[in-house]
Amino acid sequence: MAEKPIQGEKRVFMTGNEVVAWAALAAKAEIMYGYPITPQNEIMHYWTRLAPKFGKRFLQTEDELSAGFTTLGGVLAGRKAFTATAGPGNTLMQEPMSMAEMMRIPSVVIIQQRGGPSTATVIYSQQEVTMTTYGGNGEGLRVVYSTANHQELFDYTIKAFNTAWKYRFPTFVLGDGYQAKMRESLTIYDPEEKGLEFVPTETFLGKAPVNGVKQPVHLRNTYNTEEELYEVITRYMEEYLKVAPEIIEHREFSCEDADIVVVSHGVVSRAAKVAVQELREEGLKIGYFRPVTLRPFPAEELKKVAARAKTLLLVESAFGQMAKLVKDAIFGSTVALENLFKPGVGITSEEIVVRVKEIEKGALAK
Amino acid sequence: MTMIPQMPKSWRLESKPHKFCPGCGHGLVLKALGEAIDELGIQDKVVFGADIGCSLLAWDFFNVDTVQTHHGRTTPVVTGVKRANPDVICIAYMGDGGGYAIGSQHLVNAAARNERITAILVNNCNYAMTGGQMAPTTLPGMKTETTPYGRDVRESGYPTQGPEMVAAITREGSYVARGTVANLKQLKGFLKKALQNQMDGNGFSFVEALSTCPTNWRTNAKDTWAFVEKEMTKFFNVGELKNPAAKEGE
Amino acid sequence: MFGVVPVSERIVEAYIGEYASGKSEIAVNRAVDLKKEGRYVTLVDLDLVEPFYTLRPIKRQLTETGIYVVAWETSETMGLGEAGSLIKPEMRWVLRRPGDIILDIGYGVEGAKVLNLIEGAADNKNLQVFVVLNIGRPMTDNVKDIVEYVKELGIVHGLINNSHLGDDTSVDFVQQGAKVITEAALVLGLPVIATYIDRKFEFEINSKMDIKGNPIRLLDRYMTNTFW
Amino acid sequence: MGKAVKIALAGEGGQGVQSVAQIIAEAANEEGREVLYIPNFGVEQRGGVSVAFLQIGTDPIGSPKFQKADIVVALSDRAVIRTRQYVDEKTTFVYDTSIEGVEEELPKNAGRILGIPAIEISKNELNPRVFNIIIMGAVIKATEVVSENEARAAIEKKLGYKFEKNPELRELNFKAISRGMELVEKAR
Repeated sequence: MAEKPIQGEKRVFMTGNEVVAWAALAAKAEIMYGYPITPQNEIMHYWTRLAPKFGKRFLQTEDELSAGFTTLGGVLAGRKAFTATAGPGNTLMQEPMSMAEMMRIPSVVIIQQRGGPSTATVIYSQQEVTMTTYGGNGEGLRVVYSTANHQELFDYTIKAFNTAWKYRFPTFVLGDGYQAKMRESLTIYDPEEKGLEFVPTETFLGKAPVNGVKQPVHLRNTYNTEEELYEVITRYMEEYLKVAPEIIEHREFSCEDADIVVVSHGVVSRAAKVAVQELREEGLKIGYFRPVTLRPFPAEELKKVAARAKTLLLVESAFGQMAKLVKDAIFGSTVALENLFKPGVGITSEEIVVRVKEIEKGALAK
Repeated sequence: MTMIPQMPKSWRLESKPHKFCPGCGHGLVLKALGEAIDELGIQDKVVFGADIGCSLLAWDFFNVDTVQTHHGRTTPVVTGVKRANPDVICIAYMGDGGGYAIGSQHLVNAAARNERITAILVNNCNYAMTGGQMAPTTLPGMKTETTPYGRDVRESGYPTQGPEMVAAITREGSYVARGTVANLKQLKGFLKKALQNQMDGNGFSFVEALSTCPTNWRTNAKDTWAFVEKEMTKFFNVGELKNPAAKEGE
Repeated sequence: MFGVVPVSERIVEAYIGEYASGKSEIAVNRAVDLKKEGRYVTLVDLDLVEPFYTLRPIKRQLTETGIYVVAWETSETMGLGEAGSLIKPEMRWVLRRPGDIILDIGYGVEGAKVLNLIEGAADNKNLQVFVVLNIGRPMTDNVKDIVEYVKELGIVHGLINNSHLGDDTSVDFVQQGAKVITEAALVLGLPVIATYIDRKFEFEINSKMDIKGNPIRLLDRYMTNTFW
Repeated sequence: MGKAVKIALAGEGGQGVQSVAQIIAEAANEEGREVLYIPNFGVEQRGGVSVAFLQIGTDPIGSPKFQKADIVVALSDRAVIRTRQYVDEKTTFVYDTSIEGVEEELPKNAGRILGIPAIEISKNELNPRVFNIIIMGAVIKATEVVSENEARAAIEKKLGYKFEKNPELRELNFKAISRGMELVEKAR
């Protein structure tokens, strides 16, 4: 049996799904539970090919409810367990992840967004933002990383395991069909060789007796009065808000003097980045802002940007799902909001450039 | 006047007397299960999952590791535990609604995959905790809150034959039986064999227990037992359907 | 100890009725009224149909008035899910308690069979079963439907007019209820035990009897402090 | 270098456009270029036209999707029709001259249209099996994203195990690259 999945650093050229499988191995994930759903299937395909070589396991379940709940079982048994899904599977995944939120079970879910419900497209969208951030029963006490490229897919999948186990909130890596299926280069590595320490897992159920004495645990998830639930959720929320600043990540550039700031996330931010760079070369005062964590959202960071800018241009492959998070974050700001919403289709830098120039023109006309 | 009943060692004393309704069969099933756990000496290795419904009242019943799950999802949760740690003994404890309706896909597939877990399903012919609605196991003609004129089999079919279904879809290594709270000694035997089957690593084990629900049946003690022994057994045959150990012995 | 009320005179009443007929409110009022008369009163929460929306939240308040309340305590139900179990052993044996017993019962489709769950109910000579009716509820808003409904319930000893429209109730509406329910009572051969009316109408109605000559009892609202 | 070169390769199933795209992508990656390759924007359309989208540059690639390509290669009549949407006045549109009756369908707005007899040459001069390698040669000449030597190295890497058994195959493949490059050279 091979000892380490990755020795040192290696530049590779592969699909995003393959990247996730390698990242999970690198993060020392021990077991994956999953159900076939396009476009995440190859995560399972690569995991099932690679995992046995390193003594790791896989279970193909009957649906995503089961994939989610078996993942929780695996975590409760003390293993680094994870699952991956998309679209209609993400819908079903909300039930187990609601349990994870309420019982503070550290679980990792990779989502590769597709368009619409089960019957729409299997290709691509950013339409699972609302569901992934706030889709469960409850307050959305979870972490959602929205990745933009394969390097991030690798880095954040590894990071997700640490985030989940450190803070004990379910953690999602939100990719999409493009990221799942496209190939691009990245460097894979052994995180420990880079000095990254893994947060140890904890065994909640089936712990061996200590000195011959077994202390049974009784994990409860039901509350009988409004007050009791209120107390628990209030406490969780306080903890969540307390650690949120440690978790929140975003990227920005050229915002200091920008009139218009393009706000986008995930794969769309690649186009936004190119567009902003081009427009800057043309001498336009344009900035770039990208939330990496959609939950918790970099609200303070965006507020600062919104306070200086005249307009935020919200760009996403959905009809305003990120926009809702933005509006919630900058509530009270008087910055103008413009949008480029293209639900279910990719967005190119050229389209963003055209939209920015339209807005510029409109501003001049006034 | 007060008699201290013999309690299984694996029972958790702090949670006794238990909170089931007077005359409820759950307490009996759990007594049989507790004794089975004691006799097999596996208390320290058991992971017990309790489904939503009256089954949930068992959550602090035993001195064993226990987890409350969502409705119908106990089978996948303990499957996940067992797959991650094959050394523990996993029990999924559920009602007829959890096993045969909302969680039926999990029961069917855990059985088909021959998961090395033990599922125990308490059949009391109704959804008791929600106030007595029709369950998959409600008898024809039986009145419930959602069949106020009696279950019409043309509308909603016949009672689910759970163990028969599980027996039909499992192959070698599975243990399947239907016991009844009216014969606790036999029920304990079934439960013990079901757990032993898991310990031996043979495969899926499943025991349905015919149980009582006087609260929702609106029956006094005499009628309660008559219902179990006369009415329920018309549709549900008590006995072992599959036993790998018996085959080996032949 | 409780010899002030001879057993032969003790009051044992079960209040039953459709969803939201107000049976729990009536049962609580009856218990409080009897308590005010200096009697020893036990109030039993036995709603099996909507088990969670019951007396539990006002148990303490009622206990403070001196009524003995048999209902689950929230602290006893930790981790039990939706409703906890429905019946506790104390409920089953409640008729063995001394003094007056007021039972708040959700009947469900099996009607009076719920009394099977209470030891001694079948042959208790004191037990009176009263149906609480509100003509403001669509399933009991006319004579024909009321007669049909009450007939299905099994043993019943009397009807209670609790016709109201929540905050929109008027004295006229209560009187209209008295007419309809009294007519139904005649068909059924049952007495109308009382007409309940919100205490705020005490001076408006200014009578000890309703329009059909049934006794009027003034109602205080306790259940607004519960879930519904 | 600035903007990445955007390439769309389209053909019928079996014409090997995806493997051509993959070899080019890997060759560029080996050189340390930034490469993004995505087949059909996510999903294989069984029975439909197979399209490979490729972007090669020195800076990180932007959106995986693009609206207009720098070079489009269409190898069947359906592929011509399917890929016209990626053409503008800056696009070089390459098609195979053996596709019958396609002239009417060619994108009039293309910057340049190059007809190359790749199918014919593969049949008559080389071997039908190296048709896609001729196309590869054509693509690398038209885009100049990869040198001939790098292309050879990439083919060696991909098919080396076959070449060891049959060294003639190596020559055939390398010749196919050269011929593909020549075709574009001539067509200019």
